[in-house]
Amino acid sequence: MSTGISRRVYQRLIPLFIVSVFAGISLIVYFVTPSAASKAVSGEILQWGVVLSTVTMIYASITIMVMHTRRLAERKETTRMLFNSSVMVGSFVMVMAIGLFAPGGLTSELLEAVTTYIFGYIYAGILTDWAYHPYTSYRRFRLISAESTVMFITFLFTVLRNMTAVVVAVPGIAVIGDWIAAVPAMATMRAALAAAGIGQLVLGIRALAQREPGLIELEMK
Amino acid sequence: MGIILLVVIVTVMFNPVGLPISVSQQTQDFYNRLIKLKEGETVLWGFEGAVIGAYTEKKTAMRAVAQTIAKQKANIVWVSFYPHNPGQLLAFIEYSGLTKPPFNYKYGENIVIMPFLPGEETAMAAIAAGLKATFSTDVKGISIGDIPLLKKVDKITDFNLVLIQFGIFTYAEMFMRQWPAKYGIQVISMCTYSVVAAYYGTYVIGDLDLVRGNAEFEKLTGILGEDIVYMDIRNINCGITLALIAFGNIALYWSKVKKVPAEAKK
Amino acid sequence: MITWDMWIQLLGMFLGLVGLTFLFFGNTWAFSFVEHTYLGGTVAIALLQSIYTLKTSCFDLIAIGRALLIIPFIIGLLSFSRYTTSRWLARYPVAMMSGIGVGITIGLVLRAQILNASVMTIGDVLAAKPDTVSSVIVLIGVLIVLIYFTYSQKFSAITHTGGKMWYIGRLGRLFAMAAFGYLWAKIFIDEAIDAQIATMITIVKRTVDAFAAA
Amino acid sequence: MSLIAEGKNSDLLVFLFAAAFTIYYLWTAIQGRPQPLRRLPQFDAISDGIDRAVEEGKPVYVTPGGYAYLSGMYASMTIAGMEVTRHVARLAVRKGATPHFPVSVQPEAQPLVDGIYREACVEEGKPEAYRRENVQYFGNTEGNYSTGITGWIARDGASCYIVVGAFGGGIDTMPVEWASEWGGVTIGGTARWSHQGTITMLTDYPLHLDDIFALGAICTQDPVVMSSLTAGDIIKFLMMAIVFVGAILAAAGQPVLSWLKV
Repeated sequence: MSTGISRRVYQRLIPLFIVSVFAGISLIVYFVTPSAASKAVSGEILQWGVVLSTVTMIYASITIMVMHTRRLAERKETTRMLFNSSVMVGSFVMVMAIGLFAPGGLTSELLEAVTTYIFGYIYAGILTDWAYHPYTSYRRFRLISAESTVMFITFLFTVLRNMTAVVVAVPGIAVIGDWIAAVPAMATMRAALAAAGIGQLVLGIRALAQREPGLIELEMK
Repeated sequence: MGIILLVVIVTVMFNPVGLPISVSQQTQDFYNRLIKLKEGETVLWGFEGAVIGAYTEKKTAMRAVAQTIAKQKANIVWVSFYPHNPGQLLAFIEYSGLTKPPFNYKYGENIVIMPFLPGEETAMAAIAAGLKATFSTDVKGISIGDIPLLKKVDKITDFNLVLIQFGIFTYAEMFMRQWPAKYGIQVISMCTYSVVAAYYGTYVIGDLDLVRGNAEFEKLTGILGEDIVYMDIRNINCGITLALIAFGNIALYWSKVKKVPAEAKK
Repeated sequence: MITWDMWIQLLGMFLGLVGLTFLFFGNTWAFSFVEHTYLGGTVAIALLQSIYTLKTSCFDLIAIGRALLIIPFIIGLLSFSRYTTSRWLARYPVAMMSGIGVGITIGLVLRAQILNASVMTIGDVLAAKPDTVSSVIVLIGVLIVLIYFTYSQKFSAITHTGGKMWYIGRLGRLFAMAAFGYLWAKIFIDEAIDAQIATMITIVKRTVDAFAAA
Repeated sequence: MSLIAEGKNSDLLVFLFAAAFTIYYLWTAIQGRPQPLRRLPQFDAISDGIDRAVEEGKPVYVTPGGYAYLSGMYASMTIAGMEVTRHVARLAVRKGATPHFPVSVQPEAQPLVDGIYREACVEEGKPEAYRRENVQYFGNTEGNYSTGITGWIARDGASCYIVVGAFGGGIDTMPVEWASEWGGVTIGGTARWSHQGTITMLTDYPLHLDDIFALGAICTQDPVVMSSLTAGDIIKFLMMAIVFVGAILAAAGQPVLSWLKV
């Protein structure tokens, strides 16, 4: 029993307390008049966040490669999966080699060219899948309710507003398009940002009060 | 549908139509703020290129902006938030022509690129609080203390102008909260207007609304790039999609009209 | 003259066009090849750059006297405990990041999202911006959209389906939909239409132009 | 020198107001007087989607969004997404569906997702159901994430795709569209303003803005957490009052704008 309680303390309560402490310190720093001390504390906490994020990124990058390397070593998956993993590991090794051994390392012209032309172009090609957006617009914009009709009207005028040739031909389109941006969209945007901000605020206060279950897994080991 | 749109793109990109372009107020504001820069002033350029291909598609507009800054003889410090960004910015310095005549900018004296920093909003907050407390070197490994340009700027308030640039829709609120809202500064942006509209006039005082804004800016400055060709294709492809949506709805109502008499006969 | 990087550009064009084929041919072996080439290579870049960032933003600073930075570094390393039976140790870096993440936003949410929205709405009414009628419509819009986004039975039952004043919630929803149509249009243009154009110009036109010029 | 920074008095007042009501409703719920929330159809759709996954033998995907960071503005959306993730993981393990957990581009939340999945397996009495490869990180660019998930869907299929949290345009739209194309039910939401149109168009069950915090709270099935949303409603009424009364007072010549900037 006592072991269970102590586990609960160091596996759950202390992490939740840490959340509360760091959130609380950051909040106090926000409200108090800036001083050398508050600036130092704030700067240090932010740098801690940067370091934590960096280490976690290294962890995740290693994890993904460990998974694929293990898959290759075990050879239990299908040929296609092994092919995928071997391409991935091969590409990883090649880029690591360029970054580590090419003259200039991370700032080498070779790595810049590979980033821009190989990875940039591949992703640009894959992004063409966004061609689905026009298809989705075609498929889903059926004027069968007040909501879809209103949504379509603002969609239509905004698209027309962003077609420069149309605006030059019919200047009134710009007036309507800009009005949609400045009135219904602006009103909703303000309310929306506030509503979402309030949601964040309540969640943050729950975190401060250590009543936020989404922050941590609950398993006790 | 995808094939139709691709065919239009390929056809028009090699044969631009040259459809007309009008300059919006946000683009004019952006330009007006840039030409207020004075010699020796420094711009902090927050570059977020989460999409690895975003740089390649935006580099002609970035060149127009960088050259406009350079015409004012102002300096630029870049900060970025994704691992591939520093390499892209190094390539951009070469592409932009800043180091060549008539600008003859020198790295370290007029332009500097900082290493990427993970953590998004935390990273933005850290950068704004002070470059020297956040980085020990620039992207080339030169110690911060040995970089002449960084001797006169550190905190975000030391910069004469802050320019934020981000992918498409992400990061607006992060930038707004950590830079203008926190430090009471105003920024200009290169992003879709819809995400900065709520802050326009208070935190944001000029915006290039992506391709349209970029094309307008290129037209305004005369530093022509590809965005004007983009606008040609956008005009045509948007028209095709709107026509297809109209067709879809007409077909839907037609099928309903046909169905009603048939059911009435039953 | 054809330079070495132009050959890389040509290879990139070929791989980029293979990436595009997913739209028409699905998950082929060729697509898998470019997909995993991209994934592996970008993970390597991330790893290399993260290690460099760790040097410039942690180790170098520790070396010049900011010794406390060793703490987040060590706590960050606890993420690796996911590989061990003491997996719970990974909660410490998560907790610390969450605390910092939540903390640095709460205060600024109040100013940038809640108070700023109120100030600008009132300010627009005062300044009749963009015009008197529109500024009042914005004011009403802000109020009814906020009403639409209420959730407790206590306060939302009356303005949502089945409530006595359901039409207020409905009007809020319609207002929101008008804005969402505007937003979708921006996404549709900026992501779908422009991204496709960018792809073809970046991959194909620039490569063709480069070789033509050479 | 004042203790409170210049220009932050009104921020502090709103914060104290919010904190007082949130803590009050947390306290009353702990005392056994919870505040129920209105029904969200998206909550029921999650269960239906998992049933469908069991019937079809295809996986259910759940992600707190491509930008599910723990640092910064998306932290709260990520946390709300984690509550949904836990709920989905438990239901999926309980009903025998295969859950897939794509990890966001900034992998800060990966240990948390992995832990929640493992916890769900243990809680449901099926620790052997845990499979490490069901939690996948694809790399730290939008391309890695969206391409990785799209490929995953192409290989394994999708009965249901749930993305609640820090949804991104370049990153989450492609997987959602492909899941839909593969016949999956899609449930999606984010508090990010810019993507409200996107989720309206792309998902079968969209969640707008604050909806995700409400769904997160409902997914906890914890009356204490759910009750705190009543405080959120009260803060919204406060804001409405500020805007409405403020506009009238300002029109009457009172310096309302200066008060709000104090």
